[in-house]
Amino acid sequence: MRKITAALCAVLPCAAFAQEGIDSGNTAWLLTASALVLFMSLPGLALFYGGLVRAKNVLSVLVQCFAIVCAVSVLWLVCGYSLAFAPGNGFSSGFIGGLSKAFFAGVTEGAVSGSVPESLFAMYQLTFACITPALIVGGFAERMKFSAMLLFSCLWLLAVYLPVCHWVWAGDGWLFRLGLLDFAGGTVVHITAGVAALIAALQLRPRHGFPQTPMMPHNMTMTVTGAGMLWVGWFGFNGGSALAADGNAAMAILVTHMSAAAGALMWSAIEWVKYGKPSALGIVTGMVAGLGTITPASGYVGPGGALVIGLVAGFVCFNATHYLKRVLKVDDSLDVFPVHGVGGILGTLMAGVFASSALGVFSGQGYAEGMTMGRQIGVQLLGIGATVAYTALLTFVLLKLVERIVGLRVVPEHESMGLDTTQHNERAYDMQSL
Amino acid sequence: MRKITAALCAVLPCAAFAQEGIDSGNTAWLLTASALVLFMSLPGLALFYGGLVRAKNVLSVLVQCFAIVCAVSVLWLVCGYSLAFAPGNGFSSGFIGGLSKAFFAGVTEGAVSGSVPESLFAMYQLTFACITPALIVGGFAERMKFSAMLLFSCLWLLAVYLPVCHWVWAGDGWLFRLGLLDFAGGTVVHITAGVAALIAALQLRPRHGFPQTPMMPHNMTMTVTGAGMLWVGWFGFNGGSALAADGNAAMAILVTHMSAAAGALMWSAIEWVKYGKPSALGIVTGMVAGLGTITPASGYVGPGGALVIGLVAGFVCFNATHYLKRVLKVDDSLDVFPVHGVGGILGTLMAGVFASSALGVFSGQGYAEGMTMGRQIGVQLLGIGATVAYTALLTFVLLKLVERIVGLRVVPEHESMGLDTTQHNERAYDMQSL
Amino acid sequence: MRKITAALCAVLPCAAFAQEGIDSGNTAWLLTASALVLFMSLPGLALFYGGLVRAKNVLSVLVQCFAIVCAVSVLWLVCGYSLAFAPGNGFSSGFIGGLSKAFFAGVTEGAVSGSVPESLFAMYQLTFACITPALIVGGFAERMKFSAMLLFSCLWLLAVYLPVCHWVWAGDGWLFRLGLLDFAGGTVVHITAGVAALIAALQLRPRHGFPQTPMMPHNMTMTVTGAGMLWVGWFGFNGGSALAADGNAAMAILVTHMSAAAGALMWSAIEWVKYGKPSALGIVTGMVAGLGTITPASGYVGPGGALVIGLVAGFVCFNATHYLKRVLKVDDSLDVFPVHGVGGILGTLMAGVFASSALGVFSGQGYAEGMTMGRQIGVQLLGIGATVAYTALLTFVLLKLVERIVGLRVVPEHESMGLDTTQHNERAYDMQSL
Amino acid sequence: MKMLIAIIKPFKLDAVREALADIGVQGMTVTEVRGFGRQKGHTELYRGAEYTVDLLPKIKIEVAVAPDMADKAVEAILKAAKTGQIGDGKIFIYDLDQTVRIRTGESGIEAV
Amino acid sequence: MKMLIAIIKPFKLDAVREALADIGVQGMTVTEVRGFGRQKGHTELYRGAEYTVDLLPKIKIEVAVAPDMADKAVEAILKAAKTGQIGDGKIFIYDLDQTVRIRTGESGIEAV
Amino acid sequence: MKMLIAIIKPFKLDAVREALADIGVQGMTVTEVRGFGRQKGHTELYRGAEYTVDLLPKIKIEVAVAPDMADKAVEAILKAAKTGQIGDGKIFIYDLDQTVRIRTGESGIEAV
Ligand SMILES: Nc1ncnc2c1ncn2[C@@H]1O[C@H](COP(=O)(O)OP(=O)(O)O)[C@@H](O)[C@H]1O
Ligand SMILES: Nc1ncnc2c1ncn2[C@@H]1O[C@H](COP(=O)(O)OP(=O)(O)O)[C@@H](O)[C@H]1O
Ligand SMILES: Nc1ncnc2c1ncn2[C@@H]1O[C@H](COP(=O)(O)OP(=O)(O)O)[C@@H](O)[C@H]1O
Repeated sequence: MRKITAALCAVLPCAAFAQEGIDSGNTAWLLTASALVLFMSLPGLALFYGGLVRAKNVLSVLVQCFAIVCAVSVLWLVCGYSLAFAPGNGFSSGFIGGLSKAFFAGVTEGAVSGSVPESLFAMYQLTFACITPALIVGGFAERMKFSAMLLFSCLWLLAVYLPVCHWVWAGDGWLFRLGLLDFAGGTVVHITAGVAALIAALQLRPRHGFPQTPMMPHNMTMTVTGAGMLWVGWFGFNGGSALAADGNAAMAILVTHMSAAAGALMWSAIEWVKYGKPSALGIVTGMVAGLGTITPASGYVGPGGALVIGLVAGFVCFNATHYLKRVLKVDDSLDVFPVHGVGGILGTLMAGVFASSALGVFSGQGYAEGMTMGRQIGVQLLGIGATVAYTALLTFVLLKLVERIVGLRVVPEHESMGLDTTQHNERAYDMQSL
Repeated sequence: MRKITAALCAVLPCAAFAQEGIDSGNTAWLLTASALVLFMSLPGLALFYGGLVRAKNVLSVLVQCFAIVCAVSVLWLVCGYSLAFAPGNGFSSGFIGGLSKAFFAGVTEGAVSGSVPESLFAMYQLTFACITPALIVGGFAERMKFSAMLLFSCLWLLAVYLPVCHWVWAGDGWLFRLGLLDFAGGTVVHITAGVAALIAALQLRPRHGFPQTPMMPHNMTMTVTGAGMLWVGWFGFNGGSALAADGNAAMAILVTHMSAAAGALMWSAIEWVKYGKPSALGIVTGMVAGLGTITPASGYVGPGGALVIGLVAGFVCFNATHYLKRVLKVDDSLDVFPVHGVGGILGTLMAGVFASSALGVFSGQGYAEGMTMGRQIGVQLLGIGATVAYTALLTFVLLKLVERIVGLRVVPEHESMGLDTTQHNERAYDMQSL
Repeated sequence: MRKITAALCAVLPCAAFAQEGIDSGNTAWLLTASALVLFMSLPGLALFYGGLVRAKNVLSVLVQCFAIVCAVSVLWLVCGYSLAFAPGNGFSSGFIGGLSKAFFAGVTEGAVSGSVPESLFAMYQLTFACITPALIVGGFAERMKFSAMLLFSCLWLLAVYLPVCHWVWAGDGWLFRLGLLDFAGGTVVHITAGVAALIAALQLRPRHGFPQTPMMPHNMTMTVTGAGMLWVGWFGFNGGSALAADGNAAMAILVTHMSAAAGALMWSAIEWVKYGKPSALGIVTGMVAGLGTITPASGYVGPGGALVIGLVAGFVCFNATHYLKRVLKVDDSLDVFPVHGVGGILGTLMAGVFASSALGVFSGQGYAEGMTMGRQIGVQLLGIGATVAYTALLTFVLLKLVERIVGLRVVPEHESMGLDTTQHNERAYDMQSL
Repeated sequence: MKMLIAIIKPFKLDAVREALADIGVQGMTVTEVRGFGRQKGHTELYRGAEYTVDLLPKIKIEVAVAPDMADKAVEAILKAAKTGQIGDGKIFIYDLDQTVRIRTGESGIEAV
Repeated sequence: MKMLIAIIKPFKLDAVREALADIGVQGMTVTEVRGFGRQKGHTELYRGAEYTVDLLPKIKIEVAVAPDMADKAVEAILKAAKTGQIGDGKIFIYDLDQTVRIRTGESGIEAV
Repeated sequence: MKMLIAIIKPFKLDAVREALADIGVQGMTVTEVRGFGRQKGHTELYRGAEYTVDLLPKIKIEVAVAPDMADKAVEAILKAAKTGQIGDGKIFIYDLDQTVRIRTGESGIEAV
C-alpha cells in the first residue's frame, strides 16, 4: 500500500487538492474492492470460522464477526480514520495520527485522495480495520463472554490497530518512513491479529476438555464455503491496495492467486505424505496460509516469487500449527497465530527478499531507490519485531483490563451448554420445527 | 437516483445521443453493481428468508425468489423497461412510460444512457425490478400456492412496480418533477414491497398455529449468510445508483455502511437491555433495517446523518416489528412491512432532513436549487403517501383477482406437510441417503 | 472473445507495445471479472455440485474443486498460459502455442495486452482454465479416487484444454482464423467439459446402485446457493470476455441474464406440465442450461435472440438429461454432458444464427465482413465437430492411462462408506460434537 | 410401569403433548424417525425422473407411566394423533422392569 | 407380539428392508443412531492431528411382528445385514405387551 | 438379559461412556432425542419476542447387559450422569427376550 501513503503525503497538507480530478476506472475498482473486503468478513470469515466450531457455538462466532464489523465502523467514523490516517502532531506524529479528521471532518463528496474520492479511501481502509479484530475471534472462540469480546475488540482497535496502521501506512508513520514493505497488511493486519489471538488464547486458557476431547468442526461445508469467499475477497484486499486499476493491481491479484494455490497444494501434500490422505480442512487452511503470507509482498513480487512464498507458507504454517497445538498444547482454537501470525511474519520477511529484481524468474518489482536487499531485510525485521512486541504487550494489558471490568470467560456450565444459548438465546439449527 | 433520470431526460428525446462516448470507469462500476444487486436477490435474499422459515418450507422460499427473478426478467424485456423508463404519452406521461422501448427496441450495443451503455442501464434497473417482488415473499411465506405467487408477482410488477418506478425515476415522472429525493429506492423498492407484504399477510391470514406456536428459524446460519451478502450487495444497490464511479457513489457506500452498522448496534442494544442478551437474528435484522432506511437518502446525506438514520431505523423498526406481530398479531411472516416498509418511509422522510447542508456534522449534500427543508419534507411526505396508498389499493385488488383465478392459499394439510413436498415435490435436506 | 484474440494478434508479434497505455476502466472491470469467475468455481460450482451428492461424498466434491483450481493455477504459471496464448511454432502454430511465455516470461507489471495489463489477461484466462476441469467433476462424482482425479485433471488440462483454447482464442489458432464465433467458451469450456464428463462416466461405469436406488441430493439449499453464485459469476464470465467495460460487455451480461431466465422458466414449465409441480432443482438446472448455452453467443446476439436461445436450452437440455439418464442409463452423476455439453453445442450453433443482423427483433451484432449465415453455421459445425471428436478421443486415452497408473475407482466398500471418510478422513457434518 | 412408544405423524406432536399433559403425564422423550406401514411413501422429482421415497418422516414418542395410567394415556394419544388416514401410526406398549431418576436415585413409580 | 430392534450398518438398510418385505413384514421404523461394540471407531484428521471417533453411524430398525413370525424375521435380518466383519450389529428382541393402530384403534396382531 | 435405556444430558455422554467402559460394558447405542420432565424448557428470542422451548436436547443411551451386570451398570450411569439439577434424566430398564449378534449369529449373553 505504498501508494496510499505517498498519495496521502501529497494530499494531507492541503485540502485544496480536493479539486483535482478523480479517475473513474480507479474509483470503480476501489468501490469493488471495498465490497470484496467486506465480503471477506461477512460472510466469508464468519463462515470459515463458524464451520470449525461445534454446533452449539456457531452463532456466537457469527454474531461476534458481525458485531465487530458494526462497532469498528462507528469507531472509524468517530476517530478511527483520523487517528490512523490524519497527520500526527509533533513528536508523536510517527506513532499516531491527529484528530483533524475526526467525524470525517473534511471527507466530503468532493474530497480527493490520490486519484479516488477520499470518502472511498476511508471506506476501503475501514474494511481492513473491520476484518483485523474479527480474525482474532478464532483465538478465543467457544469460551469468551460476548460483552468481554465486544469491549476488548473496541479497545484493541484503538490501542493496537490504529497506531500500527499509522506506523506503516501513514505518510508520517515511522515504519513507513523507514521504507517498510507491507503492501496490504502483513504487519498491520495479520501479525497484529495473530499475536493478539495467541495472547488471548493463553490468557483465557484452553476450552474445557482440550486437548483430550476432539472438538471437531460441526460443518466443514460451511468452512469450505467461507474459504472460497476469502480467496475471492482477497483479490480486493491485495489488488485494491494498489489504489488503482493498473498493472500493479493486476500483478497483485496474480501473485495472490499463485500463493494461495501453492500454499494449499503444499499443505495437502504434507498431509498426504504424513497421513495418507489430504483433507478438506487441510487444503483450505493451506490456502489461507498462502493468502496471508503473500499479503505484505503482493505489490512487490512476481509470480515466481509468489510460488515460493506460497510453498513456504504451506510448509511452515502446517508445522507451526502442529507444534503450537499438539506440542505446546496452546488452545488457539482456530489456529489464528500459526496461520496468520506466522504467515504475516514470513510474508513480511519474504517481501524483503522477493521484491528484488535480481532473482531471475523469481524477481519482483525491485527495491526503492537506494535500498539493498540487506537493508530492506533489516527494515522488515524491525517492522516485524516492533509489531509483535507492541501487539503482545498491549493485548495482554487490555485483556487484564477487560477481565477486571466484565470478566473474560463464560462460566463452565455455560461453556458446556454452548454460547449460542447462553450468550444469545438462540439455537443455530432447528430442523424439527413443525 | 437523481442522475439517472437527469441523464434520461437528456437522452430520451433523441436517440442520436447514442453516439456520445461512454466512460469505461463508470461502465465498469455499473457492470459490477448489476452483479452485486443480482447477488442480493440470488442467493442473498433467498438465503436470508430461507433460513427463517421452517425446514419443510425452505425450498419453497428459494424457488419463489428464483422464479420471480426469472419471470420479471422476461417481462422487463417484453415491456417492463419501456413502461418504466421510456417517455410516456400525453396526459399519462407522468404516471407510466410508453411502449417505444418494448422488446428493448433501440437498446443496441451502441446506445448510450448518460455515460454508460443503455443496455447496462436497462440491466442495472432490471436487478431492482427483480428484488422488489422478491422482498414481498417474506409476507406470505409458508402458506401461499406457488401458482398464485407467480401470477401475483407478475401482475404486481406490471401494475405497481413499473408505474411507481416511472413516477420517481423517469424524467417525466410526476414525483420526479416535484423533486422527490429517492436515491436508490426508498419509495420504489422498500415502501412498495413492505406495503404489499402487509396487505398480502392480512389477506392470506396467519399461518396455522400463529401466534401460539413458535415458528422458529430452521437455520440461523443460513440467514446470517444471506445477511452478509445483502450488506455487500447493497454497495451496488446504493453505490450503483450514482450511475458513475465518482464521489457520489463513494459517499453513498460510506453512508450505507454506517447506517447498516448503526441499525445493527441499535437493535442489539435494545435486545440486550430488554432481554439480557443480543441475538444473531437481532443484529442482522437491525442491519437490514439500517440498509433499507438509508436507501432513499444514500446519495444525499453525509456520514453523520447516516449514523442518525441507522440508529433511528434500528429503534423504530424494532418496535414496529414487535407491535405488528405481538400486539396486532399480524402474521407478516418474515416482518417485511415493519423492516422494509417502515424503514422505507422513515428513510424517505429523513432524506428530506439530512440532505440539508446546514446541519453541521450531520450535513448532507444540500437541496436542489430553490428547495427548502420544509418544502422538501412536504414533497417527501407526498411521495410516501402516494406510494403507500397506491400500492395498498392495487395489491389488494390484484390479490382478490388472483384468489379468483387460482386461489391464494394451499390447503391446510399441505401447509402442515410443508410447501417443499406439496408444491415442489422435494425435500431440502436428506442426510440419510445411502 | 473475439477481441481477446484480435488484441493478442496485435500484441504478440512485438512486446514493445507494452509501453502503450492501459485503460483504467477496462482494467477495473477485468479485475472484477476475474474475481467473479473465480467465485463461480469457489465456492459457486463446488456448492452447486456438493449439494447434489449424498452427505457422505460432499467433501470429496468440494476438495476436488479446490484441488483442481490449485493445480491448474500452478500449471498455468509453468506452461499453461504460454501453450494457450503464446504464438505457436511453424506448422503446429494453429494447434498449440509455443513456450515463449512459460513461467510468465515477459508478463511483467508493465506488459500490456490490448488495453489491460497482460498479467490481468493471464489471470482472467486462468479462471477459465480452472473452472473447465472442475465442471467435469460432476461426471465421475461419488466414485473416483482422489489421486486419479487429480492426475487426470492435470493431464486433461495440458492435452485437451490448452490446445482447444489455442485453436479458438489465439490469434494463430486454426478455428479462430476460420472465424469461429465462441465469445466466452461454448467450445473451449462447455463442450470440452461436457464431453469429457460423458466419457468419464462411461469409463468409470455407474455408481453402485444406479439406477434402481434413488441417490437424492443431500442438501438442495446448498445447490440453490451455488446456482445463485453461478448466475452472478457468469456476468464476469461472459461480460469479462469483452475484455473491456463497454457496450459489448454490457450487452453480453444483458443477454446472459435473459437466457438464464428463459432456460429456467422453460425447464420449470416442462416439469409443471409433465409432473404437476416445478422443482427447485429443475429451475436451477434450467438456469445453468440457459447460461451455458448463451456463453458462446453472448457477445454476438441481442436480447431477443437470447430469449430464444434460453428457451431452446431449457427444452433440449431437459430432454437430453432425461434421455441420457433414464433411457440410456448412463450415470453422468450430475448431468454434465446433457447440460453443459449439449448446451455448449446448441449455443455454438445458435451463435451462428442469432449473430445475424437481419432477424428483426431477434437480431444480433452482425457477422464479420464477408461472412454469411450459411458459411458461419458451417464454421460453427466444424468447430463443434472438431472439439467433440478431439475431446472424446483424448479423454478416453488419458483415462486409460490414469487407470494404468493409479486406478480410477475406489473399492466398493469405500464407495459405500463414502469418499469423505475414505479419501479425506473427514466427515462433512458433526452436529453432535459436545 | 408401562412404557408407551407411539409413532405418530410429525405435525401431531403438539396435540399429543397437550393431550398427555391434560391427563397428568409429566414427561416424555421424542425422537425423529422414519417409517412405513400401510402408507407407502410418495414420489419425488429429481431432474426429470420421479422416485419413490418409502420412508416417511414420523415422530416417536416415549412415555413411561404408572400401570394404572396406561389405558388413559393410550386413549389420549389415540384421540389426539388420529386423522383417520393411513399413516396415523402405532402405539407399542412394553412392560418396564424398573425406572430410576438420575438426579435423586429414586426408583419405581415415583421416578416416572 | 415381539418387537425386533436391529442395529445395522447404514448401507445395509435397503437390503434388510427388502428381505423383510419378502417374508411379508408390512411396517418398520428406522432411526439414525451411533454406536460402538467390538468395532472401535476410526481416526479422523483435524489440522495436522489425528483423532479417534468412537461412535460410528448405525441404523436402528424396529419391527413389530406376530410371535410366530419372529424367528423368520430374525433370520431375514441376519442374512441381509451380514458382511462378516465387525460392526455388523445386533438384534435385540423384546416382548410387546400390546400394539394399537392409531387410525382404527385396533389392537393386537391385526394392528401390526 | 437386560436393556438399560438412559436419557441423559448431552454433555454427560463422555462421562457415562467412560464409566460404563470402566465396569466392562462393551457396547452401546446412542440416539439424539428431545424431552421434558420436571425440567420445563427455556426461552428463546425471536425478533423481539420470547418463546418457550419445551423440548430440550437429550441423549439416549441403550446398553444391553447380562442380568448380573444390570445393577452395576445402573450405578455407573447414576454416578456419571448426575449433576443434581433437574433434567438429569431417567434410566428405564427392560427385560430382553433375546439378543443376537449379526456377524456370527450367536445369541444370548455371548451376543451382548
Ligand atoms: N410392524 C411395524 N413395526 C414397527 N413400526 C411400524 C410397524 N408398522 C407401522 N409402523 C410405524 O408406524 C408408522 C405408521 O404406520 P402405517 O401402517 O402407515 O399406519 P396405519 O396402518 O395405521 O395407517 C410407520 O411409518 C412406521 O413408522
Ligand atoms: N451391549 C450393547 N448394547 C447396546 N448396543 C450395542 C451393544 N453392543 C453393540 N451394540 C450396537 O451394535 C453395533 C455393532 O456392534 P459391534 O459390537 O461393533 O458388532 P459385532 O461385535 O457384532 O461385530 C454397535 O455400534 C452398537 O450400536
Ligand atoms: N415419563 C417419562 N417418560 C419418558 N421420558 C421421560 C419421562 N420423564 C422424563 N423423561 C425423560 O427424561 C428427561 C429428564 O427428565 P426430567 O424430569 O427433566 O429430570 P428430573 O425429573 O430427573 O430432573 C426428559 O427430558 C425426558 O426426555
